[in-house]
Amino acid sequence: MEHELLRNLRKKVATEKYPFIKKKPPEGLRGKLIIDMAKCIGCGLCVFDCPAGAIEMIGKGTAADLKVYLDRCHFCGQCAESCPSKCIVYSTEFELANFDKKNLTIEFKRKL
Amino acid sequence: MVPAEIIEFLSVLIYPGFIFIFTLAFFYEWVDRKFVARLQNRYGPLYAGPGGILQPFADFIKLLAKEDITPRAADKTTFRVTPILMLALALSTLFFIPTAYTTAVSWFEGDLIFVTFLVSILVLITLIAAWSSTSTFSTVGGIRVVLQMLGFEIPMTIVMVGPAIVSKTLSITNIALWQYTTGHYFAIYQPIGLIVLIICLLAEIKKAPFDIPEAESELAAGWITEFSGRKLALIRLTTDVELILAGALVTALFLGGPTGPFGIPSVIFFLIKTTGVILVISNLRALFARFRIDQMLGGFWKYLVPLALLQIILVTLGVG
Amino acid sequence: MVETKESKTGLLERLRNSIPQEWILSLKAPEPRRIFLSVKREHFKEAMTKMLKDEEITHLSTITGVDLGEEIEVIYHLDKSGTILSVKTTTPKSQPTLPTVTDLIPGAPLYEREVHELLGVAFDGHPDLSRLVLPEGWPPGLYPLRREISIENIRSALEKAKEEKKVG
Amino acid sequence: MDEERVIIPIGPQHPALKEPMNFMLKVEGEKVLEAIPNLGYNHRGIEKAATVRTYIQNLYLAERICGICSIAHVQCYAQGVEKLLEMEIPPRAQYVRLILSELNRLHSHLLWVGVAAHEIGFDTLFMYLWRDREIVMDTLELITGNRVSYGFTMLGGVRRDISPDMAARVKKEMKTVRDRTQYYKKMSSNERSILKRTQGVGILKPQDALALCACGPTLRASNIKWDVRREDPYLAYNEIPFNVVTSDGCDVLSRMIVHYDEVIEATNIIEYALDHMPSGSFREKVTRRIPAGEVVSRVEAPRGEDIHYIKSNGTDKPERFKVRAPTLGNIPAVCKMLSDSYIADVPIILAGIDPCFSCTDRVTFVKGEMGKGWIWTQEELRRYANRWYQQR
Amino acid sequence: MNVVKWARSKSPWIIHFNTGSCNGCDIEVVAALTPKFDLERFGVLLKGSPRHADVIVVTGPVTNQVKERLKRVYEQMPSPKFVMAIGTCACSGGVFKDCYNLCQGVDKVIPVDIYVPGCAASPEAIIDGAAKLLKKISG
Ligand code: SF4
Ligand code: SF4
Ligand code: SF4
Ligand code: SF4
Ligand code: SF4
Ligand code: SF4
Ligand code: SF4
Ligand code: SF4
Repeated sequence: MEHELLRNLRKKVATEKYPFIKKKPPEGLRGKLIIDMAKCIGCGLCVFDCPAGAIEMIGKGTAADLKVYLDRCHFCGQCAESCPSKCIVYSTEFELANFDKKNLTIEFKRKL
Repeated sequence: MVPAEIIEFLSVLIYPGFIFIFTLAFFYEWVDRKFVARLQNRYGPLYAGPGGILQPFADFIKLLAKEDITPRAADKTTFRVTPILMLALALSTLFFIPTAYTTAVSWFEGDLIFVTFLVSILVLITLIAAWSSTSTFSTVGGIRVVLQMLGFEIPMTIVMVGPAIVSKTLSITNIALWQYTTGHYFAIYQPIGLIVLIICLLAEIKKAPFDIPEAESELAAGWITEFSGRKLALIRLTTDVELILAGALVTALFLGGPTGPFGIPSVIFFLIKTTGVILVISNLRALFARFRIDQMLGGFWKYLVPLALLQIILVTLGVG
Repeated sequence: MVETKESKTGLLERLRNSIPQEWILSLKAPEPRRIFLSVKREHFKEAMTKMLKDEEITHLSTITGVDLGEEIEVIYHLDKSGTILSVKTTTPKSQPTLPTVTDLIPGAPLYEREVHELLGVAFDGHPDLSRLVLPEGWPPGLYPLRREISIENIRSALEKAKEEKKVG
Repeated sequence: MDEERVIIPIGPQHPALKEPMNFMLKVEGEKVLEAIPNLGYNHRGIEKAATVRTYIQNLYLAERICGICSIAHVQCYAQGVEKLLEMEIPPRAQYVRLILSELNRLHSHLLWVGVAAHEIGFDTLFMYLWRDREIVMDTLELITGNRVSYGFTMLGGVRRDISPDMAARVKKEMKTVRDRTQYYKKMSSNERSILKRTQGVGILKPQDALALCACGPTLRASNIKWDVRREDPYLAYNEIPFNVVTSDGCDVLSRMIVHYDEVIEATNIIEYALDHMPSGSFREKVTRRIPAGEVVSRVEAPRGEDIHYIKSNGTDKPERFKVRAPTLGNIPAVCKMLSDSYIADVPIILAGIDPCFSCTDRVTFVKGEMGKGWIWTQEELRRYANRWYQQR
Repeated sequence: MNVVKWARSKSPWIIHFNTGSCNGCDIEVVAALTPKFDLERFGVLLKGSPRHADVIVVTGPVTNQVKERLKRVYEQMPSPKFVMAIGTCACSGGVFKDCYNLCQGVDKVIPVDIYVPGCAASPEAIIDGAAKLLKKISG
């Protein structure tokens, strides 16, 4: 064991200097989600399947806006799976810490 | 000319008095934490000052500025007084061990015995402090402190006598000086004594693998569980001063104290030697799993006491 | 009534021979290594004792309680060399009681307490059916896994219990 | 209760237990006379909630029964639902799931040994183990995109495939993990201060282990060769050669050794599976409505047998979803180990069953008096219970 | 006064409290302390006693059973004290939204200073949250 200690003393430190040096997030990391409202057909399947009730639909059908509560979202990816028009994608943005819960709600509005 | 009283006063206050010791205490805590972190393949404190060197200082200031809660059930006076008393005791013990100069701030023939006595008192005050907070964790922790003392006190006292016998003095300062003048360093002549002393001191300052009284995984924080704010700051400072105490004691008794050749200021030698001792202590801390109190007691009586006695026998036979 | 897909251990065959027909409501093996045996409540303890002894079964995986509406079904999932033998029996919901199996299986008390707490089945002879998973101050007689209890019911009952505590 | 005895509350925010749970220890000196655990702190009511959600939503709920063996729970659930559908998932999906399960076991076991090291005050070993565990976490992140809750297992298959690039990297990492584990195993079985704290501590005799229905590594460390992967094979476990590791020490040290050996075994399984992966699709479409029926499904989670019971009534929501997670199965066993131990051994004994109370959250009490071993007979239990209530 | 602020932001001692989480966030909090991420860089020490802690790190959706304990631990901490809600569960209850035995998020029980969503909040996300909080403390 002493041998191992001394070996580690000589070795480079295993620590990554996050947040000062950031490494590239892995492909497929599910961070904050982004909805492309241009493609959304307002079918509501994402709302229906979300296990955490993190998506809310305001309005109906093709005119509906979507609201995502990041403080409820578990980043499970089911909404992207369910969406028939594949308009939900995940960014790799995971540094979402916030002092105020309100800032964790994002709205996706249709451009008129 | 500055009057002698003022020099005396300054020496108590600044160098080699309080300020010097406190700075040193923080420095050694940093050395300890940093070295252990490094052994564990990580950085340890990094952003408080260069390389995190101000970390212990930041901890101290933060604790001073925090709310200081006295639990309702606690014995208020004792609870309040004991941390101060402990720090005072640790500091005054240090005054009998040579640090910055080749002689201690205060010394007399027999201070070796006095120092062991002070160390025991320190332990007893810990028990009182633990008792006064009346929480069960503290109480069990406090009892463990005393049990632990039963383990380390005897072998520690015995090995400390070793150097005294050879150098024919009971003063720590003189023992250190004797080694320097004769060139007989006890680290070489009484290695068993050195090892036993370091192990005992490890138990005295309650560092792993003998951090049984503070065992985090079974007793929250042991006897210090209920202390917060300023009191906790003082307790932590005491712990750090004890770390110096351990380093200084080993240095004085076995490494010739703050002495060395070439007319370089003695404090440099002191720093080098104690840092060495502290690195050894940190290394041991990282090397072992915590012992159980019964294993610790059993081990000390089964191995360390005989070893200490063996050392003394060797010394009296003239081998040391 | 009896299907055979279970093979390896021949457990199904042996059960069919060793347990009297009149105790059994159904016995089937819908897939390999799964046997469902439904026994009448009156003969449940006897059947259990006999099976455990004959087959030298020691492992009880868990006990499931299911609210069937009029009755509560209790399922004991036993393991015999990799085959899960699920022994079912029912008890009327109006007064659900069953004999305990803690005397046969030392590992069973927890599972019985859980069923007791979540569905209100009393186990005769169980040493201690006190609170297990639900918080202190849970309204007595509120069994969360019963069908008629919805999540809203539970929430409002909890609110009420809290208020009563405050007043009292 | 006897006033002279000190009572130490352990948990739920106690550092020894990363999970919310509460133990009252009745102690005399340094000896534990009795431990009264209370596990209800984590009861979330998942079983009820599952009945008002669709099968798809429950997939994620099952994953979140526990974050450490998330793969095990979700596998157990998905496997059950697929049986109700009477479908076989594609062979490639089976292999991918199997690899994931084993990676899950790897990280969970390394995690546990690390925690055990921490409990005996050996933080350096804890740091090393967790450092090397990050290798496994990185591979998991590589394959699934996330570190803990993977959202990877879907009804009918898996979400993504393992590409040859990934496979090559995983294989490389497995070698490192195996080498490191072999080193730690050697070190742990030689290091005196570890032996002192683990050898002969928390004894669970084979007959007790069987009688108290223990499972997983706890059972195997009591020298009982029983593993769901072998007894009741699922996925492709019957196509892959592997050993069921046992150890006959019946103490915490054996549990440690079993964990190390299972890590080594798991790396072999992963390598073998990567080499023998069938080609083809990795996912099939599944209907939302599940045919009526009932199914008992079980898997070998890192901590032992995990068993789910699902009853469907033909709609898109289950009628009953029952979970028995491995830790619950081991609680009677840990109670047995705890009585008549030292306070200092409590954390390591508790940790010894690799507890995770988030899926367990149930309560029990232990009894045991100093100087006497105890047998869990019904008579004794009853006597104990009566006394307890009289004294209150 | 500035020295005090500086000291506070350099020495956040944490106590970890699991309020019924799935353990996912807990292991990530622990992972954040280990060599790869090493929160001690920031002066973070994990403490066993609430009396010693400055920041309480809460994971999990707060079960009814644990509610009172959480309040008590919070009260035992000497001020100034801060609360970090780690993981989506601690932020809002998330996937356990209709489980009957929960009070849906830490902020229903004690005031939360910073929310760190994620399932599980990865060690990086936790460090990010901690860094943001420390920045706020130092003013
Ligand atoms: S299309 Fe599918 S999701 Fe939509 S209502 Fe029909 S069954 Fe439900
Ligand atoms: S990722 Fe999962 S939890 Fe988040 S919005 Fe989509 S479905 Fe809901
Ligand atoms: S599932 Fe896709 S298309 Fe349908 S509402 Fe959601 S985002 Fe729009
Ligand atoms: S450690 Fe925590 S739970 Fe235990 S007594 Fe102290 S404050 Fe209470
Ligand atoms: S014990 Fe656990 S799995 Fe069972 S209902 Fe409660 S939370 Fe769900
Ligand atoms: S057994 Fe533990 S780690 Fe696994 S799902 Fe349950 S709580 Fe989580
Ligand atoms: S024992 Fe339960 S909670 Fe623990 S890892 Fe296994 S399944 Fe998860
Ligand atoms: S946020 Fe996710 S990982 Fe964290 S406790 Fe909740 S379910 Fe578990």
